[in-house]
Amino acid sequence: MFGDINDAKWSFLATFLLVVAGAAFLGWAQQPRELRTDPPLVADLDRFRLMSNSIGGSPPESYFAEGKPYESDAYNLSQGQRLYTWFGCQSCHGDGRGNVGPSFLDGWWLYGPEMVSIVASIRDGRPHGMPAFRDRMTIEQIWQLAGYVQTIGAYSTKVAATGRRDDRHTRPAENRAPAKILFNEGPVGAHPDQGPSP
Amino acid sequence: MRTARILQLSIIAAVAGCSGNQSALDPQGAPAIHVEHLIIGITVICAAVWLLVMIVLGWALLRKRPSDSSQPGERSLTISVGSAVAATVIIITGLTIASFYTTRGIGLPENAALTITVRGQQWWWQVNYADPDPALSFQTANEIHIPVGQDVRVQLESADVVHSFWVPSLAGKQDLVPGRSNSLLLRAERPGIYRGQCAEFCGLQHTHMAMMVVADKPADYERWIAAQRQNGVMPTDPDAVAGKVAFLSKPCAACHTVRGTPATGTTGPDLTHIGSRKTIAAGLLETTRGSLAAWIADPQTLKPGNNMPMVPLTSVELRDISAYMESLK
Amino acid sequence: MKQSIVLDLSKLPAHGLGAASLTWWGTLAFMLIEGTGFALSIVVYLYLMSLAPQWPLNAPPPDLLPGTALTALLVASFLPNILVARWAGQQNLEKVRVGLIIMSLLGVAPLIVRIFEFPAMHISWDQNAYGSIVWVMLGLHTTHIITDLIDTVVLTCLMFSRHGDNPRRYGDVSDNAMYWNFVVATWLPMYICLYWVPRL
Amino acid sequence: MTIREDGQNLRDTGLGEIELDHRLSATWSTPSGLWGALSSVDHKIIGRRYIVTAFVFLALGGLLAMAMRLQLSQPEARFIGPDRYNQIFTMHGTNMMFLFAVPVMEAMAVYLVPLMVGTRNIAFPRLNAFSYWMYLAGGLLLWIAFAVDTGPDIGWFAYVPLSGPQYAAGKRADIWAQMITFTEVSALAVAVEIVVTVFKQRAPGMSLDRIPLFVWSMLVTSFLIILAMPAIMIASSTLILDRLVGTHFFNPAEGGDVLLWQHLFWFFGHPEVYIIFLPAVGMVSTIVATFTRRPVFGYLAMVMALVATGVLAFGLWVHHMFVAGLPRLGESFFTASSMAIAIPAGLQIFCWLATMWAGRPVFRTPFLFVIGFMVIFVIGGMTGVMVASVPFDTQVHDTYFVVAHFHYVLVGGAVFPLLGAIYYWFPKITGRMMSETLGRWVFGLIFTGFNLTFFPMHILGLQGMPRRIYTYQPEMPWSGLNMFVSLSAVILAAGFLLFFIDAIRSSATGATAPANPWGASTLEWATSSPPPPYNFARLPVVGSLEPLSNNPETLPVASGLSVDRRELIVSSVVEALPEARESSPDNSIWPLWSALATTVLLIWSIFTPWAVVWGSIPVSIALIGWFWPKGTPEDDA
Repeated sequence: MFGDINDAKWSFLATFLLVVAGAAFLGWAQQPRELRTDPPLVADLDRFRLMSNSIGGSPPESYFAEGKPYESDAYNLSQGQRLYTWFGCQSCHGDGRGNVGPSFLDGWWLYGPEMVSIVASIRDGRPHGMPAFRDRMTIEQIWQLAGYVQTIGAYSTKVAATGRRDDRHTRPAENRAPAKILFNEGPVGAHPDQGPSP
Repeated sequence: MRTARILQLSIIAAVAGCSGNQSALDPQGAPAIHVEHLIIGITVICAAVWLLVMIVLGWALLRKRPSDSSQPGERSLTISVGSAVAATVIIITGLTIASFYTTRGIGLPENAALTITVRGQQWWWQVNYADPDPALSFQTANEIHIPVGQDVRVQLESADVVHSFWVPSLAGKQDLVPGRSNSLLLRAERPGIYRGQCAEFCGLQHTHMAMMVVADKPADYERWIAAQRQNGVMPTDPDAVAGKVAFLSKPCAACHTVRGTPATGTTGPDLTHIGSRKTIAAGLLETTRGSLAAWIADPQTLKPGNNMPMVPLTSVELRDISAYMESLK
Repeated sequence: MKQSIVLDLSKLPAHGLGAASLTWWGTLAFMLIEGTGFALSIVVYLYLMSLAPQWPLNAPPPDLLPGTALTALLVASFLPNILVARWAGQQNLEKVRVGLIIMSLLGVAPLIVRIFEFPAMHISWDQNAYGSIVWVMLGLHTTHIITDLIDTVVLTCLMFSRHGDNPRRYGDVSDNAMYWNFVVATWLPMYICLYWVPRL
Repeated sequence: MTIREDGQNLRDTGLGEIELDHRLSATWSTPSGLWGALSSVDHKIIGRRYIVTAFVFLALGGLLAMAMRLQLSQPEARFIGPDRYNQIFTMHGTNMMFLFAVPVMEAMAVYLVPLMVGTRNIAFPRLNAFSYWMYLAGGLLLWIAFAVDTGPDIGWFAYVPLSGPQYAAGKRADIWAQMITFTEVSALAVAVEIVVTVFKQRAPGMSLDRIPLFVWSMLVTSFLIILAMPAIMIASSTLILDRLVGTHFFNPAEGGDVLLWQHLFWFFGHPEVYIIFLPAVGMVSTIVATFTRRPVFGYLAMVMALVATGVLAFGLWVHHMFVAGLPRLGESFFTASSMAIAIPAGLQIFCWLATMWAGRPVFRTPFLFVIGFMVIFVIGGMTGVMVASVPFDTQVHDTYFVVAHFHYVLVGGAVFPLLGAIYYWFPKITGRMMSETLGRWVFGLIFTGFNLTFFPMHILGLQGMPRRIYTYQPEMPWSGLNMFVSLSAVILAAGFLLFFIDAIRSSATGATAPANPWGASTLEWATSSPPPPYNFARLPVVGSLEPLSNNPETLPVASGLSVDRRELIVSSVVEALPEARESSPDNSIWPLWSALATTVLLIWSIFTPWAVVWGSIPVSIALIGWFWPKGTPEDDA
């Protein structure tokens, strides 16, 4: 196999081994999929700062240090997708297009599209019917769900976004930026009155 | 026939000597017993064939060859190979017929008295005992009780991915396929606890997706049914009373049901009678107050990736909730 | 090892044509691969149909016009295609050039009709399994039209270049013609499957 | 057109040996340097690369196996967590099936088939180069993904819905599915090359009944690939579509079906076993003939058995789905067909036994591996008969019994013959002999280690141990045997390590090999070891099934071929009568560019469907560059 016909074969083998070794090193440095978040980090998730108007704010420092896992990590987003079903979000928000509650896909975020304000909405509830989930979900679940909600309303596709669910089809899947598709398909009409602005 | 029986026994002795309650070689139900006979029969025949081939191989390689270079006749070789192929055909046909008859023997009878619906979930088993009267229907998890000596039809469904229901001591396995409904005949000849385990890879915790099948004497079975139909007991022990309050105010109640309380979540296993079950977390741990506390305190260390979150609890709350769980007999 | 020459091949042609050419056999082998793919897609279609309570699923049967027009176009292209193959066999450069231009146009035409075929299905790929298999079958066949069209266009350019007048090129032209026949032939069962099976 | 205008059309007819070698080398050799290596289309160079790469993947896959054995050596071990373990066993299976077993068999064919049929290069040599680059890219994609913790974690069978859009988060499953596309493209390309090489490039006189058994086996294998692999291409593409653009092929709520995946996968997956096993049948036949000093008994029966196995291979797939809940009557039909395939397999075994009995065995290393193959593969065949029975299968399906079964079949049935084949053909490929002493050690270690590792798994399976579990509880009665298996795996690994040491050492310093060190009778031994770039100075003419045994001193050859361009003989399919002096394409860098462009398209299309549109532009450009004539004698004459 290592005959002497061609000198270039060693360079091939060397390149090959180098790539594999380099990749192995990358893997060594890579964080594995986090199935059990450290309790102190989870506790930190509760300590985001919210502006007084309850719209904007900033997440805890550790959230950035971890690389914004609840917005960019596919596993967390898919957990969020499950939580959306498990905690009955459809009963008010439908498939994301709203029902009793507001839509996530019409480009109108009552409290802004930032993670912290979505987390705050879920955790603490909002006026006009949004209940607080503080006692029904853990804070990490709330962040996972918030990441998912943010994804379905996003106007550009996230690489890590979840695919369609094994369920009835009602709108394009999350990884196809449903908000953008539905918006492009036609005007959603005047935004329905969702009560006085906060 | 007698020699075959002795061979069978010696194989069982060699192989099954250390088998526990989850073994195809320790069958306790009619379907599994039929299959075991087939297993032993085919194994004995195949072992004999293999031995024969090996003897021929050794002889072909090591036989003393005549010193002159005369070639053996092609004709005799053709006859030998031809008869070997004919023997293969006969054996294969025999085994196919034997297999076919065993298949008929383990099929579901037309009308089984009892039907239990098992719904596979990542990574636990939801068990439904349906009754025409909804008030008598109930749900439990990871533990199935069946009356001894009765044909039980297990209806198999899946809530998410493909699982496979396998209690080797009672019957062969059958998949739980999303969008389809399968069924399986389960039957135990004598009382006992038979462990089963998911056999189709179903994700992170495929490993820890076990269930217990408890075969009860008919009277015990009736008692168990009656008990399971009850709502969750009202705790009397002060720890457990506090535990119930904590349980209902914490995220626990959003996913779990305890019948007779406001806790009606359906995402996780029904906990109405968790204290009466042999194990928790799909066969992961034996049910004790200590193991309940360990599980509630840190489910992701014991069963990484499962869907139960780590709920932050004070040590007092943890103690109370596990006391409450244990009291739910 | 010593050699003893027992055969003189110097009189053989320097290039095999038809069944004596390697590319002819290679094309045949690729047609077998893709034909298996087409056949499997039809099998998947029929399998899904056998599971469905009604077929098509939540959609009216597809409009016949675009698909039938496309089928007519493809069948019509059969004749010029045969002629191109014949002219290539005669190594007639002028006729082959004309024929290839015609075949290029006849490759573009079904693509235009195909654009109208997708909406004629009255279902999108993400609505249900019926929509998915229908779109995949149309897409699979469209890629074959496009592939052969590109091949035809490149060959047309070649025949106008200095490399054109060469038995090897004529062989390529007739292989390309054979492949187009394959594209036409595979469409016919797909056409029946897509347009007439839902009307059964 | 036979005579070029500039008059340069020198034939080999009157040339002396040295002059001929000089001229042919100038025409056929691969230029030195990196560029030359990247643009080489020599089937020997590409075949060698293929073999080395496949063995590197074997070693990597072996390391994964050792990692799993470490984790399973004791109950509730915590060396590897569930997430990584799932990736590891998925990688092990995927790697061994798609990156080792199929490619290595095709690689042996890429190297050997042209030599064995007496031609100068494989048909479509540029496609051959392209297929190697695709294979390498697919392998790197999978392994780099694994290294960065994005390795697929869905099993090598990737059952939906676990691998579908809802339950397989991230790009892990897409990487698995797209890696399939890479390896299938390369496998299909090689299959086409082999079919056309065998059909049309056989030496004059090599009629169908004079084709060596290895070549027959590769021909049948190639047809299996051509007919089976489209199924997995459709399966993996529809999976990607489900995941990326939301189609509903596998969504039961919208008319899709979960079992559709299993049907498609196993319609490919079962023939896959024979795609791996049939080449090994050819290897065994070749080695048996050489080391028993007589032709294999029952040539016609062997060929018929190969074809019968190939046909039956497509009628068995449902036996992988016996517990999925299909109708029992249909299942019984598949029991019968699965059992029936034991008949051609048995016929082959009996023919080899007859050959050994009638011949005069010489116990060299390659032959030892064949004996090991007989011992192990027959056990695998017997357990195969067992799992073909529906009731039996309901107890052992997805348990360690099946793990044991298919390792007996695949390692015993394919890897043992392959190792024998490496020892056998190593001198031809490298020009050097491997060590006989080390070879015996390698055989002893691998044979012992293999049986001690895998035999106990039968028992573990019957004792109720399912597959694909990352740990088990101490109260289960499995820990003793598992520890035993893990320790035995060390012996097996030591055997493979010794094999790699022997191969690398021998390639540098082994004894120089003569042209025909084993006294074999097929055509590859008629040329020097290693063969010159043009394989044969004059193409051989074949008069019997064993062209070298009739007259070992002199080779009948044909003359009259041009030496100015790469030229070989195209012959008729049945009789192998010469039909044309065909040119064989020159070196080209375009296959590499095409492979790179295709790689970009395929990987990009995991992320957006538009990649198919935009990515196909560079692919088209590269393909046009590939096929556009460059005015060389090969293109235009």
